[in-house]
Amino acid sequence: MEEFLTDTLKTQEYFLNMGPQHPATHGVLRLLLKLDGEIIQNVDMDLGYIHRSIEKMCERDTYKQIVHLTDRLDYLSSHMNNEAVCLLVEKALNIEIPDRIKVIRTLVDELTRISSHVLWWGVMGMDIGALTTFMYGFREREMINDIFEETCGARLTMNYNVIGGVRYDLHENFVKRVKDFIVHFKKKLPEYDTLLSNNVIFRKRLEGIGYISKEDAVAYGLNGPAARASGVSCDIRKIHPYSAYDRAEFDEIIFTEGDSYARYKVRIKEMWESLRILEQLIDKIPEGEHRVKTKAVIKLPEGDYLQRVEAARGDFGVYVKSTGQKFPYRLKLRSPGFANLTALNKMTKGLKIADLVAILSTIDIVVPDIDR
Amino acid sequence: MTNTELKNKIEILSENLIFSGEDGDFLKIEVDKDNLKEFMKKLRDNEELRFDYLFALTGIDFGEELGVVYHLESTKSRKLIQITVKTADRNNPEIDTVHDIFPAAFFNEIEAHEFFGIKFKGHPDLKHLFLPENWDKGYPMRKDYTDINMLIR
Amino acid sequence: MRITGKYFFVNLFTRKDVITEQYPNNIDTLEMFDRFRGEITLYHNENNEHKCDACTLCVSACPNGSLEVFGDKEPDPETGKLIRYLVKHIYHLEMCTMCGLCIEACPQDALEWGQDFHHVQYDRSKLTKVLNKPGSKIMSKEKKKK
Amino acid sequence: MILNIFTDIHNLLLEHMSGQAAHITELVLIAIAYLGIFAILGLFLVWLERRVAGFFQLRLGPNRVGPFGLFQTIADALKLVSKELTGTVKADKFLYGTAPYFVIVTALMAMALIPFSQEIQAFDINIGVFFLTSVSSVGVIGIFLAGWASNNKYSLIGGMRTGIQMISYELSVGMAIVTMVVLAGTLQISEIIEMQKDGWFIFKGHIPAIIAFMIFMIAGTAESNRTPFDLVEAESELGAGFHTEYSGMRFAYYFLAEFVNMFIISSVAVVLFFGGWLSPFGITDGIPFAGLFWFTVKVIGVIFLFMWFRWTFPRFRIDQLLTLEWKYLLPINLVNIVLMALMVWLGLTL
Repeated sequence: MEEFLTDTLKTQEYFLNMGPQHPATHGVLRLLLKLDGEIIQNVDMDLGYIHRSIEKMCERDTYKQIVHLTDRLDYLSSHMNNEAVCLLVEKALNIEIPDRIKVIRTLVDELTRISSHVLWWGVMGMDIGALTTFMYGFREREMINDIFEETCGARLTMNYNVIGGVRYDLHENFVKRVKDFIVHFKKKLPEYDTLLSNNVIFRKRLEGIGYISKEDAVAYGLNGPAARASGVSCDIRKIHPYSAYDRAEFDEIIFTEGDSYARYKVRIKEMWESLRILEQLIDKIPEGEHRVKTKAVIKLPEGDYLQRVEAARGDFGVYVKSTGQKFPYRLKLRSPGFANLTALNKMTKGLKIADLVAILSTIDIVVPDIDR
Repeated sequence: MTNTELKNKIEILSENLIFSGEDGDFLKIEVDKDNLKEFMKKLRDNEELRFDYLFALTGIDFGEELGVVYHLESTKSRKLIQITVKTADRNNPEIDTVHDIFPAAFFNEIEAHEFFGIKFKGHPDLKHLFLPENWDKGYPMRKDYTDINMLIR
Repeated sequence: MRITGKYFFVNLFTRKDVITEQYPNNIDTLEMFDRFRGEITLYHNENNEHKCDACTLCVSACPNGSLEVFGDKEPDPETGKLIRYLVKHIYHLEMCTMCGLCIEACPQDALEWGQDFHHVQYDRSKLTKVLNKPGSKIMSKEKKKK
Repeated sequence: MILNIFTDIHNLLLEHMSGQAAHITELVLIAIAYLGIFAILGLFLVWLERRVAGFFQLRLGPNRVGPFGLFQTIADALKLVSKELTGTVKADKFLYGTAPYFVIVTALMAMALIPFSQEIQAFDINIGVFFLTSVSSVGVIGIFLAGWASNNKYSLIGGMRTGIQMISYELSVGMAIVTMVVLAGTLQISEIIEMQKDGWFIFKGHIPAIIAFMIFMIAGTAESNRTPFDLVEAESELGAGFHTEYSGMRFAYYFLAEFVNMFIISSVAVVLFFGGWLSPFGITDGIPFAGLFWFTVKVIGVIFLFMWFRWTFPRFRIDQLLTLEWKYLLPINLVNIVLMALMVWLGLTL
């Protein structure tokens, strides 16, 4: 019977151009799918639809001016991206950073991480077909955005970090608002589980789909929650602690299943961990100044510098080659999304279009981050 | 493991290695472009070192010569090293591909190719990824590339 | 179904959990936070005086050239030295990324954030603004200190 | 009373023209009335869906145009009517143009059988339920043609998915209806409702009826292509599925037909399980228009259930969809029919 079917029923492979305008590609990502019916044979990608060449722009900008450009990479973890540049310059110039700045940075980091994950959760539900999650995710995100707006002056591209500190001191309402948020979010997170995580259809859609082994995850350079779902320990906050992460107690979430559901669970658990960090640090903000005076013109000594931070999507890195001028000679932005996207072809082979959409949203791509 | 110890372990893997930055954050190694592929393979497969995570692959225009900087991390010891490889030929720069050693390098090499014009020998698909498919105005990230639309200060 | 049902009935009867804002209708009651970065403004006091002395430090600090400052020089009535004064402070809102470097660079604290966010225009050229109001003058040094 | 209006019109027409002509005129009048109901119903349901979705999603939904935003959908419909009908050059023009009418005509035909109240039912045929299922299964051709004729790969995938899905789930809908027909012993809709005077079928047929109702709801959701079975459209995967290339009024036909189909499925559920236009315990017997009221209330209740499904559940994958139908629903259904037959035979119904 099997032979009969394969002999007589010939199927023709065809190409489907998914994107650049497509609801599931989270922006202007273009995927070229080679399909047999609904089954994916190969995924090829074409990028660059919103490439702004930030790396080239950085080569003509002073270090102070670079900071705000990194907002525009992964706009959902803009604070972490800023922080990477600031930490790099501070390390290169040996600027001593007071504890208060470190704690503020860490607090805002974790709030950013939660807001990014919450948005991801909403969009994840949308991609799978549960449209309501989007608004529920935005409810929490709105609270965080309000905190940011009050303290930093903007909601998305916050540009709060400056070299040598943060732009403004914490707003007087900050601590109270964050505490309110923690109480609120602790009530709402279990709702996320009942609504989506424990839903039979949802689990059936994700479990065992998009498997990637630990070895492959390392080889493809997967990072962030996507890699941790495969059992790779890669949390920069733990491995190379920066800012105030060394004084907070938290666990690195590691799952070993390596499928889409594990990637989903990692992010949900990470929100709990972020809450833990917030709870520990919110009462212990040291007194002091919010900004260290730096020189008007910052020149890095000649050499190579690298700074990594754990952005919401993973291992974000800035590599600077300096020749001693006030502009970097070469600045490379290592984006987590780009590395995660390279493994897409490996993950989706032999699965269906619907699975591709689910996987694409579990690796949580942000296209400006990939296109840079 | 300090950088000096690491240096001693890496030294024996290949010839013509130039080390620097022992007292810095990470060890910097400059490798001959003919030895690159072999050296990378050894770095990955060496039981003690296990530099198996390609953190970043950066194309650089050094002015006179073009080069690629690899940042490798070991998932075992969590040490980071920087490997630089240079080629003096600006018109036809060729460097061995490492995408068969680190699959992560596949798209990064395409990126370095289209922005710097570095040809990766053995790479199967050096297409235009970021730039338009009919792009023929040179390599935009090179230092000698000029664009009238670019804001110069 | 439990969760969505709960929210449905709560919202049906009380509208308690409704999180959206009725945007164009509530435009009069919307209040932005003090630090909100809406646009860059040049501070003018009640006598139509500003603090800018056209030093153009903000122009050099701007990463994308969204500020243009035109100044001129005239002799000081008392000492006779040539003193710069501001003729036109042009602000291209369409190019501004709200990075705030100009405000930090300003030695006179002449620039500050405006909270207006309603920038919608049909024509891009209308986003180019002249920041100094017509007929405005520079403040005297004593006033600046306050 | 309302019956009097109908007879009055009938007599009026007979006074002025011959019997044949009067008959045809009446048919035309009924057709126009149903077209009106169709349009109003579609627009109202679209509004209801958006409003309900709004409350589910912590929003308000349309609330600007008219009281409670009731005229929002009318404004949208006007926009759609005034829009240009665009199409692709490589589409099969004839099929591309005809496809929407398949969907809308079948929906209209099925509407004829809906008993809005004791008096208002256009076409009370003695094979009513059977006719309804057969007519509504023609609708799939329209969607399938749309997917094929658009000459778009997304549409094609959407169309193919429809074919698979509708054919599979028609079986379950049919089987669930058959279960209830076993209990009723008739196919005529008015008779089915009359039989429920002493108790709705969902109570009369207790266990098998409840099972049949659940299956009917699941399969009915699939029939009307709504989440969690909206693989046909699946906007996050296929853009808009089979109607990707449709615009203006042609798109509106699909849109309205989808909602009217939902109404039809709900009506069938109400007729088969909840006693149609009958009031609970006969509390409003004898009051004119009461039937219409109860019917509407019940149908909106079932429609609300559909909406609740839609705004809660994620979407299935195509293979899971088929597994659910062929491995679970169909066997349960078959057993259920036997169970129901046994119950009717042994007289275990309440």
